[in-house]
Amino acid sequence: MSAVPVVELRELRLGYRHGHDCIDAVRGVSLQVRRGETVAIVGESGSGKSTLANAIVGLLPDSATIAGGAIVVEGEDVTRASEAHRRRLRGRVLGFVPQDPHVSLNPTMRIGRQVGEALVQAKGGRYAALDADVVELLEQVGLDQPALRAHQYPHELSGGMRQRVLIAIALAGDPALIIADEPTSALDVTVQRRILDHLAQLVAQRDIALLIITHDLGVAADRADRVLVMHAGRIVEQGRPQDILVAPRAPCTRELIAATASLTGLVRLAAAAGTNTGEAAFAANAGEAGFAAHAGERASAAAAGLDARPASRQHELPADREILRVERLGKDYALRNARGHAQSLRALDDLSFAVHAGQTLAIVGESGSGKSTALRIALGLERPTRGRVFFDGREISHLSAAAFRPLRRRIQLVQQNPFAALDPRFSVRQSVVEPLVSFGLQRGAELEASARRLVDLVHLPASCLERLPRELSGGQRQRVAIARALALGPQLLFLDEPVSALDVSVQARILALLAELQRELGVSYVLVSHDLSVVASVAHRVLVLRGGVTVEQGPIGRVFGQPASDYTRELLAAVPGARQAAVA
Amino acid sequence: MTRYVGGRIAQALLVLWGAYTVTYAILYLLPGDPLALMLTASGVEIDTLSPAQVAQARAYYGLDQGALRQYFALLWNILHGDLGQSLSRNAPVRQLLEERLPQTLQLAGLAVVLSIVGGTGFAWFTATLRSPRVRNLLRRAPAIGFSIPVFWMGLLLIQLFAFDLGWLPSTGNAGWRSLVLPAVTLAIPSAAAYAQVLGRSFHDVWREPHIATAFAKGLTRGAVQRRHVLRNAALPALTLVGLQVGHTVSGAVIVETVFARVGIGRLAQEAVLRQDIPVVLAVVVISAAAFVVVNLGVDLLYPALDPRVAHAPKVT
Amino acid sequence: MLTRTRTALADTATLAPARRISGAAPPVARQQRQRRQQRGHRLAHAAAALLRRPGCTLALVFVAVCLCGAFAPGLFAGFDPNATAPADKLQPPNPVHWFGTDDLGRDLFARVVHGSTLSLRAGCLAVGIALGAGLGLGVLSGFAGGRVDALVMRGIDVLLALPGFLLALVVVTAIGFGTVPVAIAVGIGLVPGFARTTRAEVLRVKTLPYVEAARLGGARWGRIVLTHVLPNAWGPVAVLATLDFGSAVLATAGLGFLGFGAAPPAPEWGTLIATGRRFLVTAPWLSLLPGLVAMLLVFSLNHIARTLEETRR
Amino acid sequence: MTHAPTPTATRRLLHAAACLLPALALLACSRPGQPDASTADAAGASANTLRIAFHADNTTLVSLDPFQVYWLEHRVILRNVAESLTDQDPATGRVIPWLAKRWEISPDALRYTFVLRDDVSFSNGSAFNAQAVKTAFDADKAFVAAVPATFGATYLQGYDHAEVVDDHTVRIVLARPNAGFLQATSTTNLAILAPESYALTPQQRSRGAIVGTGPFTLARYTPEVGIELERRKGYHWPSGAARNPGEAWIDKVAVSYVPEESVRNGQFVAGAVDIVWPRNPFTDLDLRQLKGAGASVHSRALPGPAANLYPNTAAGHVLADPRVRLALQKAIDRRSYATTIYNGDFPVVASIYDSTTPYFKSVGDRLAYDPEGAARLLDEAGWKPGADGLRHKDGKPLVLVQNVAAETSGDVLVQDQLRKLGIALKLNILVIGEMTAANAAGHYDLSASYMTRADPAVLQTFLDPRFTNHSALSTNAYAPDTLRKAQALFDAGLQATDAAQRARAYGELQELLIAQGVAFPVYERLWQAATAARVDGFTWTSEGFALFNDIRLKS
Repeated sequence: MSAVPVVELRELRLGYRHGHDCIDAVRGVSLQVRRGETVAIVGESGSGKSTLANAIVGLLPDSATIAGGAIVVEGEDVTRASEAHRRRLRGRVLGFVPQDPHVSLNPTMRIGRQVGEALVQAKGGRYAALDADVVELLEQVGLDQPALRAHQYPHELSGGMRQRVLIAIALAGDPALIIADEPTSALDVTVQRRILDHLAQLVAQRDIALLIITHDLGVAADRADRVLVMHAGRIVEQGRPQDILVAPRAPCTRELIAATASLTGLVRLAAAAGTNTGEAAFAANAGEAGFAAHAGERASAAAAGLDARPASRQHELPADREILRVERLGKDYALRNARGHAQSLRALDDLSFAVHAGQTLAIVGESGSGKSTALRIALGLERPTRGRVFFDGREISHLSAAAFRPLRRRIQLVQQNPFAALDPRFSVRQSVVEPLVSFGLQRGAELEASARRLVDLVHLPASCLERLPRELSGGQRQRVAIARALALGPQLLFLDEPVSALDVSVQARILALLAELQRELGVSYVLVSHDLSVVASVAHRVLVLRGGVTVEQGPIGRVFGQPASDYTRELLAAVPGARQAAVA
Repeated sequence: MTRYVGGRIAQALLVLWGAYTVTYAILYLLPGDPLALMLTASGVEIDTLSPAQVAQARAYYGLDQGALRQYFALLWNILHGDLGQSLSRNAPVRQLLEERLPQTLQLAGLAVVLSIVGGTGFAWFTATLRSPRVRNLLRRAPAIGFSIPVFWMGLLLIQLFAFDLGWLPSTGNAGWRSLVLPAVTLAIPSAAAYAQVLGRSFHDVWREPHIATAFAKGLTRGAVQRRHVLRNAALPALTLVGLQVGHTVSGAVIVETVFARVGIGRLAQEAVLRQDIPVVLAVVVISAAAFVVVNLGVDLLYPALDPRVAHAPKVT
Repeated sequence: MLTRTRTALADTATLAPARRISGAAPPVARQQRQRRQQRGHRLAHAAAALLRRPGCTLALVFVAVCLCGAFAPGLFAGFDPNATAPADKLQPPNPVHWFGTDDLGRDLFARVVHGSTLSLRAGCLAVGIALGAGLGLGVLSGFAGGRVDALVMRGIDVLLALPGFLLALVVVTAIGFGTVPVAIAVGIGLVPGFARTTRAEVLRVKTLPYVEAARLGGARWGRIVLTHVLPNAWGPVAVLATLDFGSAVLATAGLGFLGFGAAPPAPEWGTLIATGRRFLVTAPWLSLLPGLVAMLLVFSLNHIARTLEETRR
Repeated sequence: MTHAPTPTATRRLLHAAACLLPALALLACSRPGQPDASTADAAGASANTLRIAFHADNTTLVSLDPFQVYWLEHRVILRNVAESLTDQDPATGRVIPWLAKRWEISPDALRYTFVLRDDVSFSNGSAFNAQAVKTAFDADKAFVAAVPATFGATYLQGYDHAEVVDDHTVRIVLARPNAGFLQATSTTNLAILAPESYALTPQQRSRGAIVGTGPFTLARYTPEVGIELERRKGYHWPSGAARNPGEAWIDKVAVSYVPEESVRNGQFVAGAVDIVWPRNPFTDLDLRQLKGAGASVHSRALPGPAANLYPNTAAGHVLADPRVRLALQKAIDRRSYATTIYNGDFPVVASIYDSTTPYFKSVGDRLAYDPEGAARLLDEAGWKPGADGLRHKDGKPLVLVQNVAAETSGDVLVQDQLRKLGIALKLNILVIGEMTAANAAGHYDLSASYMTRADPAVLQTFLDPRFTNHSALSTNAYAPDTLRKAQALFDAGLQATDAAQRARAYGELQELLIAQGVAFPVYERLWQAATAARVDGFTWTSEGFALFNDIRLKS
């Protein structure tokens, strides 16, 4: 640990100017990051963590002003420094890894030139060995065939590879500190783990300081030497990960921990796996942990009163009636590559599963595994190339749109992105009752009553009936979407990544609502997700999908307790927080 | 790649043939008989001639074929480069066009160059401005550009630069000096359009996340503007270049009238008044061809500028 | 347990589970009032956002004045626009005749105000035609897709390939001179713009999740177009309509300038500028003032359209 | 990316923008200061070049072939390139010798024998003799056979063939008598070109491939841009009307077409143009501007009918009633028209003919502005004034339709004058093709037309049904009995041998046509040219053209 900290903040206060009023985002933050040290800042969206990161690098938008305090870089106060001075620090002293790799590279410029540009800027001018350095740097960050990659364009690379390019760019100037703002939140879990491992290794080799900004306590706990929890612009707690996890002092830290179902649920899972008592132990404990008491929402008070263990999750799984059966499903996409001759992409191959009434089947897989395709085929939005789909005993895979319409009253979908699932111009009432109006089932007062009933079913206040979607939070909007899906009283509900777009705390409450609705209405779910913690807290049976092929399928206890395939084990291991908990 | 180019060329020809057909259909619908017009041109009313004389005159001017036969005859001739005989000008249309096309090409060419340079320059200057207040003020300036009636602008420029200051000739075709005022008049609306589209796309690209990455490398604001913003912002403006061809030809009709320049714009306007079908048809087909060629160029240029569009295999 | 869920499902629609709902359903009237209140609040908020910008209010005021002038010319212009008074011909702008008089002694300000009736009516008609045809074509090709879409788009390309102004000249000579034919000719020229904007918007909205949700909720395409696609697509179309209204006024003036405008003695703006240009050296106000008014009107429309677009984005 | 820029920078920019706008507006309305430097430079090599600015080229019939051309501006040019057998004294209108020294006319006026000058040659060197004259007339006859509607056909009325008596004597034989033929031989349409010119196609001649005997040769003709004439060396056979017996004093004549009045006047004020010669007379503003630049203004009424409106008296039309026609005659204020549209000292039209037409007789008293008389006549005719300011009869408003090609201030002034008496003149703007069709079909109440020829018989070419194959205009203009009287007077004028008889015939004709409302004169067709101070010797020919070889340019 060198004497002078690379970056030091002293009681920093930042605010944004909107017209006349000024909203302060950071209210007096002090921290120090020394060379070779990895620090993580955790907080929910809106806690000011990204503003802090941008302030250090000097990338704040015009509307932001530094209200007070100081930013000291390598002992030098740069708070009021000139733009030219701040610019010289960027790249040479402060490296920055932006948030979403899919949009953080210039789409019309080759990878090699974008990395080369950073090298040229750091070295002060072009030099002979530039191309060699670029290839060497790409290799260091773990890209395969770096020479080829240098000539490609961003859209020709996967998300993970683009993140590695961004890391290469940050490392180009051999900085003293790298600030990574949500480095991997847009990537799959397994890819996320490999990238963070690699980043840690590079940082250690070069004795660089690393400041990670994340909303995921698991990631922070796994990777950082020191964790700072931020809430509403202030640091409410800081310390070593294990101290914070075991004895959180600040109330919102406790809430963050509880909300991170993955952390607690799987903690027990790992323990169970360790002691080999098998699925029964898991089934008993996982459910209970998922719905610990939460502050705030009226729903959670209702949930507390609930029988902790969902009735349908009793020990023996009743051999119930099959509501949906899929046999040997296959889907190929014909596409034409650059030179024009036909190629076919195999999205799904030999997929079979069944969903029992009142139960939840979860389909787990990473992006590109074909889970969404399976969902769209079951919903009748796409035709399968091979295989058949049965609903309540009747084949539905080759029905025409018109023939499928009556079935809409019995099969419904809740979409992933709550922000786009509701028509911006429709009030909540109009959105919720639209299926009833489309089928012409109800009118006038009867429709009004249904609206109020559905809204109440998802624990939303009647007053929000007249509100527009833009006036609701993400969680509230997803509840409206669920209410709409239930309007026709379906027997089978497809859930396409229902909570992945929401904050951790909100996720837990929505999952609780879904479980409660299943118990109360007996509706079956098919949940598609990439997040094992979500699957763990809701599903009865789980199917692991990889590259369109079924890796493993069975009751959740067995699959998560004794995973049969290595891939499942890798998935489970990659879930953030699991490793740290094992050590604690 | 060749399949894509072949497809685009086939579509371009289809559009050109469509333009020819629509113009012929409208022209053929014009009430009033071109022959009556021709006779008035030589100072005699049609009703003073005997039927035999009328038939003789109709044959002399080639108006005796039926509409449909005339359509295919004209089409066949055009394909062979023979644009037919102008009804009112005693000269083959081809010769008329050869006389006048250079004038209009000079005018349109200079106008397009001025508008692109002017529009891009203005947008670039506005984008690099530091203070948001001035930037907002100037962002509205291009709107003045296309609010000004072209003919009014022409008269204003004549009044200002030809009469008051006497720097430039007000009309005529002689030399480059007589080209300046008309080209500026014709360029202003297009320049305004470029400035507005480019200004808006600069504004959008500045807020893209990859710009933050560029800044994080330590680049100056100017370097970011040059290397990253310009290329991405130029794409929407590129499609505008294609559309502006139509406006330039339309503008030429008015500008050539105000500045008394002899070009195909004015030729077309008078031909419409004289219902000189072959001349109007030729001018419209030529401007449609120019539009189609320029747009084809833009279509083929687009993948070079934006790699994402380079006919990547689309998942059906 | 199984039967219970079946029955629970069937009659949830009617069963009012006692546990949650308190009291009888409130009268529908209160519901209506609440809804109107909500909408009123939102409109007021949007209007405030628009009026806070000084430039925009100025533009709105100018357009409002022009519209009033168009529909009630008598209010603004004291003189009869067509009454010739050879005695005081070609007077420069003075307190009596604000814009001076033309070569027949007629009051230019009165002629400009009455001329605005013709220009604005032509503008409205042209945009109306373009909106009708363009919207129809845009929705058709946006929804139909495949061959129909390609066909419509090639048709639009043909209209774009034809030089708009020349097309207007040909159409006007085909169906006769005057403001209505000119408006029709100009309207045809504006159709491609609307068709393309609408098609782009329909394609954008068609793929959005809430349309797919409505589709899965059993809504037929007709209902989806009317309730989801068009209301959400009208934003950019409205902005384009305001812009094209301005260009329609300019195009009408252009045709008037070339002599295709309304029959004399109608004071159409293009004709005013055309007849005034003979006196450009000796009486420049005859051409320059009507042109200035036309420019200010079109610029105000542009300004409002841009501000509208910004507040929506 | 950092805090906002210093406020002073912004304020300075706003200030600069603020003061730019008013400056631009001020400039726009400022008085004309310095002159406008035109394309042809003012001084230097072109010192001895006469620069003329006409208003526009003829875009309907693009031609410089003398026989086809009716466009006045082109006939001015052709007058100085191709010459005719005879000429006409501008003062008296008498036909005087030119290329033909003398001539005899046979008693039955069918054979005209011309004795030609023997010292004349074409500019390409070939000899001017009887054979050349015969070639010219036969070629013209052949062209009329091919294109019966060509303008020259009216002058060649009755021509049968020509006989070469000897090398310098030619006899022209007519199939039927034509009193105007002698005068026709003095016009540019019957000018004599070199035989080589007639070997070419009419299209080639139209594009400028013409060789004449005139004092200038046609160097270049670029349609709609301009014409250039060059002096012909060794020219010494001008007509009696010319003052300069020998070669022209000026080297070249450069003609340019400038449609914009303000631009054309601007070029004159800037000294870039020597003669400004628009088609329409000058307004008093133009005169003040041109005279301010040292211009001397020459004007001459164009011989032939004045700018008249001809009625449609067919059944069912408003003007069938003679009382309405007379009321209309009184309703037009011709003095106000002359002073408002043109200038203070513009002559007021006094008859159906312009004052310079041979045998012109003023009937000004019948054309006096008498609104009360007109109102009384309309009341008698049953057209009572209605609430909307227009007169009504049996429920129909009094509307007169006039088809026009474009809106002119003059038409609008007459429209407003008639509106004061409750008559609505609907000016219907139509494309020329449509206008001819509408007029031919009789869908009009008033129709304007004019022709320029220094012989009263010109009126017959569009007002006498026998000469115009019953064109709509000629048949609709007369009530039946007026037609018979008019045709008798036309014939008397045509066959009369001595001047007194022709004067009496045409005098009665003018009284009759105005009294019966066959024509409504609006203004005298004055042709005005403004010449620069350095131009000396500008004189009008009988048809209103100018002889360039009489013009001298002071240095």
